[in-house]
Amino acid sequence: MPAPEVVSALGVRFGAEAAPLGVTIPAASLLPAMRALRDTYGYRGYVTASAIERAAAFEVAHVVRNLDANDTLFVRVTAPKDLPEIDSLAFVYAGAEWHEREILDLFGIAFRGHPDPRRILLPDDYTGHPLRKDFAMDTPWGYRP
Amino acid sequence: MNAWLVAIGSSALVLGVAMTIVAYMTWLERKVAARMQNRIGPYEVGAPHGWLQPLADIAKLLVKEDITPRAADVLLFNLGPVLVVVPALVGFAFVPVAAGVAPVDHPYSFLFFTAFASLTLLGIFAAGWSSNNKYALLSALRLVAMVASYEIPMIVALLVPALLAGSFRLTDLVEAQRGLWFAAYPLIGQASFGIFLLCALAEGNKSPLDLLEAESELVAAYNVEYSGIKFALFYAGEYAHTLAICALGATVFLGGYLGPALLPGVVWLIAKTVALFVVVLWIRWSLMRMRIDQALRLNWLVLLPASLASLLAAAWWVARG
Amino acid sequence: MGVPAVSEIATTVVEREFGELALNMGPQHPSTHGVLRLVLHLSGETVVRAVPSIGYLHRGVEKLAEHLAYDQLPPVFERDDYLAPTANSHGFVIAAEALGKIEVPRRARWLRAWVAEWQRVASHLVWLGTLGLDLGGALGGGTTLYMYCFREREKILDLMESLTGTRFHTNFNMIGGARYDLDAATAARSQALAAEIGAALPSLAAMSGETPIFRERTRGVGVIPRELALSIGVTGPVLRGSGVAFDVRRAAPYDAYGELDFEVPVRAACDAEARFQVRMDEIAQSLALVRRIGDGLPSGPIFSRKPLKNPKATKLPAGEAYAAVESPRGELGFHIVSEGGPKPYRLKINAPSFRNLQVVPHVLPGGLVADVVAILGSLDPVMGDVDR
Amino acid sequence: MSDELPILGRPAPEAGTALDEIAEEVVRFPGGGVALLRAETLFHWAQKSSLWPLTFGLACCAIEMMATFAGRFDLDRFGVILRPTPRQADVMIIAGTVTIKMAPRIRTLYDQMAHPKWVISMGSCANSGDHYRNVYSVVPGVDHVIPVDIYVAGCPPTPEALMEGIFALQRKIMEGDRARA
Repeated sequence: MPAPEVVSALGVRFGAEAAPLGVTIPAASLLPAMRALRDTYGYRGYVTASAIERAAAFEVAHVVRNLDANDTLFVRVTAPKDLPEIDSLAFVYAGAEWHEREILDLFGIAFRGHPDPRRILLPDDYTGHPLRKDFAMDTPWGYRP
Repeated sequence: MNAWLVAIGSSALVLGVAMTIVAYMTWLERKVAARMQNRIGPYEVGAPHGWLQPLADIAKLLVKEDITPRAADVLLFNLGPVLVVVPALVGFAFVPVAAGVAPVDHPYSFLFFTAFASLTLLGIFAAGWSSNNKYALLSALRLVAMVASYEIPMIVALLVPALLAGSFRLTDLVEAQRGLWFAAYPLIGQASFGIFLLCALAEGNKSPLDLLEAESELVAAYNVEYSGIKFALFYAGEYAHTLAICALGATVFLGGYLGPALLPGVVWLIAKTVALFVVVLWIRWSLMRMRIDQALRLNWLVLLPASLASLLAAAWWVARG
Repeated sequence: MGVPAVSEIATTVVEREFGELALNMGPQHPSTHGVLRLVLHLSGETVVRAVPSIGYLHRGVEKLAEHLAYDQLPPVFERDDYLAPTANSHGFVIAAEALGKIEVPRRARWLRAWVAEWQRVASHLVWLGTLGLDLGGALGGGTTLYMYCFREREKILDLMESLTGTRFHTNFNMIGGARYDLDAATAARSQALAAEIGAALPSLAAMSGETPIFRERTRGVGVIPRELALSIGVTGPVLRGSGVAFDVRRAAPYDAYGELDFEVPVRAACDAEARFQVRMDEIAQSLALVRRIGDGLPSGPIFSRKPLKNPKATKLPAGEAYAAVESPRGELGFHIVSEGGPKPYRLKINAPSFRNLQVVPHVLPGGLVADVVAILGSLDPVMGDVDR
Repeated sequence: MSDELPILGRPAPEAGTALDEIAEEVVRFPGGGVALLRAETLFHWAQKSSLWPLTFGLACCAIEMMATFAGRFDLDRFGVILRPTPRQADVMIIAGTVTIKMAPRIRTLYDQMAHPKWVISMGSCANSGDHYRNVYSVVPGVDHVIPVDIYVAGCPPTPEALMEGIFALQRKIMEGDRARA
């Protein structure tokens, strides 16, 4: 799906390697890469952000789309498990705000520079991040209102 | 002594008839709405067509728990429903039922009627403000802005028949229509009757202009905090208010008790009132609601000038003789 | 109305500072399309700030998905977007088939498109009915529109019930094909029903779109400029109402949509009325599509794998796949990460309503309280889809 | 689910209706008992035939509830009209999944309703949490939050099932065990 020439251009400018459905970008150059994607390569549509807990680290995949060329690109960033923190894209794509809040809520990955880093789906004073692999399925729902 | 007896007797009669009509107006509204929406409406309660439905609603509301919110202004909160129902019912006392016969026959009965009709808005405002609920507060503020400003074109539109009949006594007004109903007058009659109908919609807060109790925005507006018998009073008060205005419209525009002799005058009056009420229901159940600024623009830019123009035309018509 | 949560206490403090009124359009409200809570900061009737708060229907479907086998998942996903249930299972099924490279017979692909289009009509009818309730109120003209919309929808649900036994959670899609086959009698009824609802459409439009009050309430209200729509990533009729002609059935044709011809209605006005017109045109398009599918339905098997004995039998190879479907609310995508077991390792649902609702804080300020209701109605969010 | 978790749904404080206060005086008069019985039956009949539910839809069951109130199944025939505020509602139909973020709101709305009040739990999500019962954010059954009178099975229950639930509630009111809570 991802356009080959964009993948190679990103590889040259930001040291991105190819990855399933898109590219993996080092965390440091995430913001400039995304701005470049939006302004120069025409990926102006934001689709979604999905986090995956790999064995070694957390991986957040921002999905952006170039509507004219009808091309969807998965831009992946990894963050270490002990200090999970990534730059926030809320000021690059307005759509990223709620998706990042949901990842913070369910995974516990913090986003530097996010305008409103509150929980979005679970009650505000809920402890724990359910979608982590160490969060047992039968954790009692014993949250008292 | 017997003057007192007559007064109490006639007022009891009028009150009884008015309340039963009001109760069955709730049934009629649900039936007309159901027919317009291609469904059946009240049916099982009181077998053939749910004719016991109003009795069931009132009896249930009687035994409901009566809640007064802690933070509410208790006096105004409990006074609200009374302030809505009493003026609405008092209005019925001035409506003439036969030639020269009216429960209260007063040279200015027309002015009394319109004065009492606008008193109900005071009650709704008291209820909205005192129940200390943001939704009720918003609806009370909307009330002052919208419904109070719809009073003016209504009263100007009502002045046209008074001008044509040359008196403020409702019985004279009806007598003057013996030849030709005021609504049937060429241009002036239709214009003022139309304006009156629109303002009646706003006053009884029916659909295109029911910003007062806009469920989808303000939950049930001023009667958010009311339950049990107080809500029953509001429910009845709203219908009584609309019915009173329809009665006024029937008396002033459609020749109250005038009609071919085969039926007594009172039956004609009730028939015309209910017919006008069904027209209001028809409009209510088919149109969407207007936004508050559109409603106010309609009132100040369209209705008021139109009603003043019809008044001037009526004055010219009377002057020309 | 609710117990003051942490964020709510914050709003009451804000209220005193700016002298606004913080109105809590709480989770239980006649016109918030389910359990969405909207804290509106009003000065007078105009909205100064809108803070939506969601999560009141968060059922943790993505966590649940990691503990269920692949063939147990379609019925669970159908409860997400409950106005067009088969769209969810459809999306998941084509993503799983892309990941496992499972071939689907042509007749099954056409049947999936047939159910998807019928549920699009049913979903848009519910949208039109609730839009009527919002703009007209429960005791007014809106209810009449709501009744007529639901009368048409009941006919569609009867058709689905006669074919699959349930009214709208039909469990029609399975990995590898469809569960029910369309017999001749139901196909004929479907063609007749498409014509019948097509005939009823003008009266619905006359009751809503053409009345001056409705036009007054929706024209120029809730304008989402093209740039904001792209940056936030709104999708479906909301995006097509802002002049962007993006439709997953056209951009990434799946199942039978490659072989079917249909137009994608687009409006450039970006306001609530444009979105209204896009959805009304879509109903007409879907009815025409259903008729075309009914005529050209190829024959053949409807399931490409052995009959399912044990749900844990389906094992998908390790890898990742993303596939999307055009649900009535927009692009509904499934991103499946699998490590070769019978259960997905991670599954992300890209819900359209979640993205459409993100526009609310940007678009509401400046309008009146009555506009809030019109804008929410034009976005048509389904809370099961938002909270997952 | 471990059992030591205190049950949320403590029944509402026992507050009688207006009928109770009158009942003590009426019975003292000769023939008062019979009159009271007749009055009680009348008021039960009234409560039965004018059940006003609170508009309270959560998930898919809410769409089926709306279909039940629409033209074809038309609950208006039985005197059932929707009331938006808890103060004027008699019955609360819980239609959909109860989540932990929604539970305190349901509890508050239930407390705000005027006595006598009833609860119909519609759909298996409200009855027992259905296939979401092991999920971290779902309350397995609304009877953990508020006392329930009638359970309607189904996912979602067809409009006929919901109507049968309402008839069951009407029979329960008419049976005469004075309106609960």
